[in-house]
Amino acid sequence: MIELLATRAALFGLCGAALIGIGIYGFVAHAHLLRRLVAFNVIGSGIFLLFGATGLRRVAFGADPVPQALIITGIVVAFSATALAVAMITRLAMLSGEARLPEERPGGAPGGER
Amino acid sequence: MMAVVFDVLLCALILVVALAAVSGRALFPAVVFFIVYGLLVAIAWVRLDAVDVALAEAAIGAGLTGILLVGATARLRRMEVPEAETGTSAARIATGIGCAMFAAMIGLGLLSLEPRGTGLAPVVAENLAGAGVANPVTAVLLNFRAYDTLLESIVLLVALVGVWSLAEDRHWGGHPGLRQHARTDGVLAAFGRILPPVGLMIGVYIVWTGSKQPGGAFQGGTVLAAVWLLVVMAGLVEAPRSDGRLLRIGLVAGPAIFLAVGFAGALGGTFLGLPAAHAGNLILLIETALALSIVLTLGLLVAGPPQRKAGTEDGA
Amino acid sequence: MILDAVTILLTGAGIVFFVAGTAGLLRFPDTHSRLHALTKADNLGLGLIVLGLIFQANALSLAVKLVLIWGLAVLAAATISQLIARAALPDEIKRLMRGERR
Amino acid sequence: MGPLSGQGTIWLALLIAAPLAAALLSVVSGRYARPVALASIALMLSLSGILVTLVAQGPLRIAVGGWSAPLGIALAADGLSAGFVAVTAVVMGIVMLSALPQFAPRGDGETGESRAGYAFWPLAFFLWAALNAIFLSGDLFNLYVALELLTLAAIGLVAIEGKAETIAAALRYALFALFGSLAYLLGAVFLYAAYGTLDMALLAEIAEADGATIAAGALMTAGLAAKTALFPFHAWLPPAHSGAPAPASAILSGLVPKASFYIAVRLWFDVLPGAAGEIMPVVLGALGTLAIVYGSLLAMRQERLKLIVAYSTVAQIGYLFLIFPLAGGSADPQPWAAGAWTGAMFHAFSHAAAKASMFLSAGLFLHAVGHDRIDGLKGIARHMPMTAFAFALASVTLMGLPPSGGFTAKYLLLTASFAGGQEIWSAAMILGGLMAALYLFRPLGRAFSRAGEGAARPAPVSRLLQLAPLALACLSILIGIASAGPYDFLQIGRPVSAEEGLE
Amino acid sequence: MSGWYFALASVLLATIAGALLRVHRGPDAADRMMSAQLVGTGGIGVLMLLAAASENWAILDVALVLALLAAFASVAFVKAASSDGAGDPEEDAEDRRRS
Repeated sequence: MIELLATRAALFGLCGAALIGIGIYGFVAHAHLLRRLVAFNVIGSGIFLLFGATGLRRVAFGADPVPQALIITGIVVAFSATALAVAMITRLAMLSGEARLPEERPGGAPGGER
Repeated sequence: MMAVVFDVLLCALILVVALAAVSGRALFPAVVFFIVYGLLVAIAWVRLDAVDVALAEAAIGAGLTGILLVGATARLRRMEVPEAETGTSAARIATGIGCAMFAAMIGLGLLSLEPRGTGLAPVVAENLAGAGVANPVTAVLLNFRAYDTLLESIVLLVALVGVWSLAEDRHWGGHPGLRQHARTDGVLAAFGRILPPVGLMIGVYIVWTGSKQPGGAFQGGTVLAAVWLLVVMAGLVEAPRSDGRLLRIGLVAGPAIFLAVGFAGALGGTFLGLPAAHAGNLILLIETALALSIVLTLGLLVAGPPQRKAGTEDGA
Repeated sequence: MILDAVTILLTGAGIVFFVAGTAGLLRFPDTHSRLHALTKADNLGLGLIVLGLIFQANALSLAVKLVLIWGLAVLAAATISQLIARAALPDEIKRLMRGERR
Repeated sequence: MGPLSGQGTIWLALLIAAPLAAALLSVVSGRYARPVALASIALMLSLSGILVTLVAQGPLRIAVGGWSAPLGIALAADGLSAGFVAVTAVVMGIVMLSALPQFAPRGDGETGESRAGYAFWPLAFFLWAALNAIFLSGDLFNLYVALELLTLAAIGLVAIEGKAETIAAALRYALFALFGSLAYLLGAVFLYAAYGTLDMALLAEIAEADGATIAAGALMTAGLAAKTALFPFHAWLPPAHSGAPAPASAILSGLVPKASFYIAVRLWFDVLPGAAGEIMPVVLGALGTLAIVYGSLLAMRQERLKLIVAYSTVAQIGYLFLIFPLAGGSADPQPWAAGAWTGAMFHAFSHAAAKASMFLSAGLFLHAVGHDRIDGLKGIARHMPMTAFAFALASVTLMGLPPSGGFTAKYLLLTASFAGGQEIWSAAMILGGLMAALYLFRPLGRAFSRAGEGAARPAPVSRLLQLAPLALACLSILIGIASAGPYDFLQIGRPVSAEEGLE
Repeated sequence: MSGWYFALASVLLATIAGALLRVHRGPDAADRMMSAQLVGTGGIGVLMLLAAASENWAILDVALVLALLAAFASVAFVKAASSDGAGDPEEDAEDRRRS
């Protein structure tokens, strides 16, 4: 039983690690800010999953409630950031017609040199 | 044995969906995949014996974030914002290899990690009796690490002020979003009438049950916020003006009461200290107020910046 | 024991409906027949699972909760399928959702 | 816990609760921004003063909620944290006072609010609370939440003008900062997985120098560097800091990057002093050097005053990271480490005051001339002698000339680099000082030159407003003149590693 | 019993994978939306089976929340994609009939 729990923890922990990689890929590969935001959330949940899995590592003591509480806090914080970013992206699109940063648009000005 | 098969399948599915969400060419399918992703991650939390987190993920990840992103996608499409990507496939492959290596390093680090000590599970169990609640996760959130939770409720408010400040000057203080409407006797309006009573009950139940079993102010508050948004989308009530005095008081009520209780503790010698005899009641007070503020803040975060003054259709 | 057998039977039958629904989703030729088959199948499948699990629930509140879940899921599916199917999909949605083909 | 802990509780609690309460009040109504701001600033200045006097008698540490670590979260204050809290109070106080006219509640609606006039105050107070929370926190996850609070408030301030450029700048900042948060969080997760606690004092006792710990520290440092805008993560800073209104820029450039730098210092000097190794300090020092050179070069090429000042921040942040190679890199005791550590803190303090002053000055020039191209500054010193003088004083600090705080900082850092036989870093510092003189002379030279023929007459600027940058500039000089006081104060509760160096 | 539940839950996951294939392929708007809906229903089923398997009935609350919120994202899209961005497809259909 305890071995099973440890296997499960390792499995989901690895899944979390892979999600972090997938998320970073999405973050780097896209210029569209909404896509980057989705990728950011994938990285975040990967880290949370990893955290939750490590909470099971000390199997003799059961699931550790502290990581769970911290993850809930983290989820809410990540949502706040996401909501603010979504509002900024839509506003930027309204003002400039683009959902990308100026330097990442084809022919756009490089950052900070304006 | 079947449990292992299930877990492996679940992890594989999560990874495939995450890949689909970040790597596809178009925005809308990516968003749909991301909503599905939230749902699958909620199931993963159940498998990690973290039902409290599963509730939060289901309500926020599969619920509110879905509404938020889908709405934003549709708005961007309406504005005909270009979506074409520029990167070359060689660059993408290189990025992919780099990310895979990074993920592998994290995974190896995790496997090679030798956990020292007992973790905090036994310490939490030991102190649970004086915490005022029976659910250990709620005990951590509202007592042992209440300070984190206080700051977290503030983070929500900061985000809301940030969102509001993106309004146009002339719309300041007005209603967020467009004036929602639906056919009065239509399916949407009917859905918006049938669901809220049930949703209200479920949300309140989840806030209330948090002291004993998985649940709590954040999870329940998120559910209630989503229900509120549904009623707004069904055109049954208007999203409130952002300069309403009552609304503003509701927004700060939770953090303010939390802060007041914490400071009263400081006067007694312990910042955010909850005397064991009253901890249960104080937590109930804080959770109720927090839930109210969370409902309002989350709902308005999704609704977006003020976009029109009373009654006008003046939008984008 | 008998209760367990009933549960196994009902939940198993429920899954069969889910599988059938998915098969229909993947194989039926046109959108509307897919929609129709699918909504029915998964609502029925979920209903059977709920019914099967009720025999395992040792408290009335759990049974009520199970039925409530089923009711909500059916309501959601019905609403969405009506919004899409009955109100003849506006071109706007079609265009928006097919965006990746541009 | 010391005998002071009971007394300390109220003051530490108030330092976080008071700005939060002010922020909540300003969320409820924008109409009372002025009285709320005046009262809160006075209160915060007194509270910070009380903290300084308390810490002067010894470091404080309290267990929030009465739950001691590892279960609960500890608040801790030593000389370093109290120093940062005090500098924050003075800078925030002066900047917010000077922001009162610009962000006055003067809307025409029934609530008497205007958009920016409303949003500035809660954002500024939330930011102040976040800074204090960071400087007083003793828990790595609590730091994460406080850091997010700081970041979101700062993003809001960057975007407050509501123009396409500023929103793009805010989004670019958000991308870097949120990515940085995630890296920091991942590192903290690894530390919890390994040691079962997030309390910094406990971790310091049990952390070992194994691979996972070092990797965790490196991840956290990378995240913090992105938030501090250390080269090569600097791209977000100039547009964000130059696009915001002057008071917001002053806060963003003077204080916000210092918070993430502060956490990095705490992480290596207090929590993981034995795990720094030899490579990490050198890498951070090299990036710092590159930041100095690159930031200064770009500052020389700018034609707009606010951009010069913003690129100068990129350069000045570089000096901060020289603390790592100068105070570490060897297992042997390094007696010069104390000088390097203290020097970097002097730099952080005097740069905070000087940079805030410069942005306020730039804002006043902009107000007077209508734009901030340096060509338009010709002869401005005649019309606004006070502000021009303030800008010159602040420049003295950035160039590191005596008797400024910048001089004390560079003196300490240079001494450490010579004593430690690491002259290469002193070359970077000296070069940086020269380049600062070059890029600051361009606006200064024009300001103090004769006005050209037919130059438009600048709009009048109130004397009272001109006092603010002057006060901040004087503070940056004063830190140098009276450096003995802060020097001794910083040693209170100083970690051993700041005396013997990182290993 | 728990083995049986896990087996069923695994099959359900497989049907979810099938539905995801339809989300990916489309081609029609209705297909994507309804397939996502099926995924939601399947997820609810999985959670109920997991609750029974572990006899941890608190898991039902997660299923309850998912069932409650199942249609919300779709409603948000239908609304945002309606003719004025805030209406409903039924209204639009009526308008079309009238004109």
